[in-house]
Amino acid sequence: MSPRIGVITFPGTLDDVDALRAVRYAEAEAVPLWHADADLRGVDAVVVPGGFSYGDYLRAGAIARFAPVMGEVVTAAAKGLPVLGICNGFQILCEAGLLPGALVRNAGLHFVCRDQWLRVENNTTAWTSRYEQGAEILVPLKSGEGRYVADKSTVDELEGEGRVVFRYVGGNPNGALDDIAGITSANGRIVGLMPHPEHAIEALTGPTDDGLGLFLSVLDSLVAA
Amino acid sequence: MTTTEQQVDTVEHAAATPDLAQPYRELGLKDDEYTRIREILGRRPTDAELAMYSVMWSEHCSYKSSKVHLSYFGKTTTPEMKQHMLAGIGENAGVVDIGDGWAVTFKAESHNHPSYVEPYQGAATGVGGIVRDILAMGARPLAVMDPLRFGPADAPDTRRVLPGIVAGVGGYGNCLGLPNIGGEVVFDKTYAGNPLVNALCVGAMRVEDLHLAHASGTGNKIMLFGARTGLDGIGGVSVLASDSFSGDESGSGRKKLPSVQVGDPFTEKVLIECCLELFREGIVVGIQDLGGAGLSCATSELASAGDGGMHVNLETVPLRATGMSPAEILSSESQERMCAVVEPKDVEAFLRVCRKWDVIATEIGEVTEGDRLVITWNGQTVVDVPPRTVAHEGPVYQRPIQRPATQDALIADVPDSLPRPGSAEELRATLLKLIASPNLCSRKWVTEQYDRYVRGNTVLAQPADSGMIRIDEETGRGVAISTDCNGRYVQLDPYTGTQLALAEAYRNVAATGATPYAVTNCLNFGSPEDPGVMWQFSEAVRGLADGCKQLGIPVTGGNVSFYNQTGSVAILPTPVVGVLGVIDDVSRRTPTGLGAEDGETLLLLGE
Amino acid sequence: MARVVVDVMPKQEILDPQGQAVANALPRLGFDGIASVRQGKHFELEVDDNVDDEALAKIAETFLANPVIEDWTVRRIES
Amino acid sequence: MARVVVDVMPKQEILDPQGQAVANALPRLGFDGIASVRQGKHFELEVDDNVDDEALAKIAETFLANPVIEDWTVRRIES
Ligand SMILES: Nc1ncnc2c1ncn2[C@@H]1O[C@H](COP(=O)(O)OP(=O)(O)O)[C@@H](O)[C@H]1O
Repeated sequence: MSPRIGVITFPGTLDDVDALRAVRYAEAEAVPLWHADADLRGVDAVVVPGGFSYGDYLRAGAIARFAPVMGEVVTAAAKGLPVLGICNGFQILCEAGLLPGALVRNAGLHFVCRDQWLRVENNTTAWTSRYEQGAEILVPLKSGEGRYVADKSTVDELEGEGRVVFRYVGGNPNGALDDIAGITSANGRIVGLMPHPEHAIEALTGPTDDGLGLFLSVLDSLVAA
Repeated sequence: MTTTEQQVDTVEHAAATPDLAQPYRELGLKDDEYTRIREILGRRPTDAELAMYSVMWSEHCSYKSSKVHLSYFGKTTTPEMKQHMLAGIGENAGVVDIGDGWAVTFKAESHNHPSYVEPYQGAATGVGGIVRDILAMGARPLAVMDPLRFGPADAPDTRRVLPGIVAGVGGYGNCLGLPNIGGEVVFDKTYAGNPLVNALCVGAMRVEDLHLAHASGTGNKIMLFGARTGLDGIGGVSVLASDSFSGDESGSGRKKLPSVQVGDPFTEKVLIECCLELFREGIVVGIQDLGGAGLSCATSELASAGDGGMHVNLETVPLRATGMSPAEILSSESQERMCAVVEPKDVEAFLRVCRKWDVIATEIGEVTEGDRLVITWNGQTVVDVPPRTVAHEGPVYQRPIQRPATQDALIADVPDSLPRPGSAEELRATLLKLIASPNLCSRKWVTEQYDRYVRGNTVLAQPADSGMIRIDEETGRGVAISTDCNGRYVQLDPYTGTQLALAEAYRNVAATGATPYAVTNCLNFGSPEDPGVMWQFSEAVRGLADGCKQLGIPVTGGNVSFYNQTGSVAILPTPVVGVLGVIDDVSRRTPTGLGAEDGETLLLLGE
Repeated sequence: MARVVVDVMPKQEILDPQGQAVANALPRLGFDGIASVRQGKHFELEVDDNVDDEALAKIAETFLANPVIEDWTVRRIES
Repeated sequence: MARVVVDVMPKQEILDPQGQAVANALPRLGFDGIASVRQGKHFELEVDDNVDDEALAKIAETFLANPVIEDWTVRRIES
């Protein structure tokens, strides 16, 4: 039986269809999860996709993190469930305290949609094992509040422990500290990133298929477990 | 002070006070139009009726100046051209059968004036409005495009207007999760003080799911759902309160209300998912969006398209402001609202779906026997009209048409006298100047603010000749769309210029590998009361229709925006033409640009 | 140097989707008794002593607020 | 009913590009003497009389502000 990967939909989530498709392309079973149900339906991993949950009106991710399903995600993550937060999903994971720091308005003050080069800085997480350490991948970035910030000690800790997973290369699109595009939890099971690997799973609709590696990686980690 | 019951202008009161002066001119009605309303009703209209007629008989809603010309589209469309057409002009949006069981609907609309007043919100609500049009057909909105026109790039007002409009288009579309797959940015001095914001949306549904909105079946319920109704965009109607009840402070105070609507894309996104679930579950007879004329439009159009009458209890409408009068509720342009017709047995299921999406839903009335639209307010009748006279039988004008006397001089002013580059150096300088000019330089500053990836079906977007999206993931079937218009060509020769716009959009679609299927338009012109503008308009319509006939594809819908002028100076005539094409497998598209592979050969086709 | 605060709020009759989202979320988070929320912007300016009230009013009206849809207040803070 | 104002500001050490953009634009618009601008959020709440200060503090800390990046103040307004 293929592993089951859940994708959460909040009101205002947009990239859930893309995340579900990416899971299918990786040949796992894609399981839709609903924000109002405190139920992960027995999935083996969870993707918190992009979008504008609750319009992102207060702060990106601020309202979504209180959803019933997030309580389950927090509990399961503590037991090692792999969780991937993409864009708004990354913001939600930070608001929920599953990842440190916060994402704030782009330094340029505009929404930015572009194809962005990233360097894979850590290929030992549950979501990046398929990449070579230091590999450069091209995936879409599209966000208005994508600038990663955290206090100095947090950043030092992240850097010291190798928990910066993705770094922007070829220009920092939003003013993120240390060019940070994505980070991971201490145990390497939770990863959050601003760019969109689920939009780079085939050359027809994305700039590359470089993003598929995240979804394939988590399958490896599930099979290995 | 709130509107108390005895202040409300009822039908009874109107019949008893035939001589009461009414501010119809302030509401934009002409003397003879007001007289006709009195004839239709056999009495003076109530405040609420006057509000309804005035907004529905406005140029924007009634097409009173353009109707006689637009009928030419119908006359020139042959049965053969209609072979793929499932719905055409007259519906919320045109629908074509693209094969594999898919129906695609697309339409463009203008939001020019609101975008000048408040660029961000004007543009944002422009996107919101066209998306609801597509949704009302039963389709899932899939992508948007935004043909834009601005004054000179270095004009102070362009600096105010352009960033706001671009941020508004992006802010709303991005938050709705609709990829932006193309558009235009054109600068010309005639658009200073009158920018053009045209928004196009395309959506798809299974052929069998096409829903045309109408209120049929006596006893069926009218459900209002989405945002609450507030004082948005009520500017003109407030004169009713102040003029007829001069003691009413809230009335005169409201006169100053700006007619600005603020969009809430989050509510609209949820409304989209809610509507699609309602369609999927088969619990609606029809859905109508609330557009420019709010409930006036939705109720009269639904009733008019159905086979019975309709009764609406206005006091059940959920409000955002206190003390709103019936006329104000009917005229409110609050965004993100829809109206549905639901069989009584399905009302519970309807409310359940709305609750799931946290969408406010209220039963506001029902389909009745007979043929009247009756609206009551706390038990008193404030509207009792034949709905067709409001929605479909408005005034029709045959405006004077006159080719401008200046046209010959304009045409005679050929570029032969302009200096030409004489040396390689000068040629180089000219080329550099050209590609750096606002009308030719990169549009990246604009397009980078738009999400083109969301939903994962965007096959071509900026930079590309046309946008292309995949509709069917199994078969790879998809559609390509391009919008084009060069207003300077149209000004020189409106007939041929419009055909050039059509030809350009047609070529752009064909160049991607798609087969052109259908045409929509957004006709932006100056004042219809100017015979020269009317000449441009009539020529443009004729040109487009004749061109479509030659190409064998029908115009399935469109939009007319008049009164685009600053003072007495009209904009360049700007009939934006959108062409939709079908490609059976998007993986076989031809991308734009040279040099994708080494050794490509460059061929020039045509003369 | 003086400190000046400018608060900019959506006009009463204008839709405030942000405030509404907050208001709707509060009961779900277990906070009851909040009848309404409106959300606006808060600016803190450090200004030279020679910047007078008129200049501040002008800055607020022409730049910090959008008078078409927003109201604003200007306050000097002693410090 | 009581009126409560919550102001939320980016922490001093966090870059505030919005405030900076305002500060940079002012001289261009002919307004001089503004040394710095910071931009945050301003909330106006209508609350039932039985909502106490503790509840308000909790709403501000856990919801209206993100303590990782923002400071906040809560004020009751007499009205
Ligand atoms: N307002 C806009 N919104 C979205 N896309 C736009 C807009 N303006 C231009 N574009 C896109 O940018 C690309 C280049 O635009 P343009 O230079 O006008 O192209 P062309 O001259 O080939 O029509 C095209 O893909 C076009 O669709």
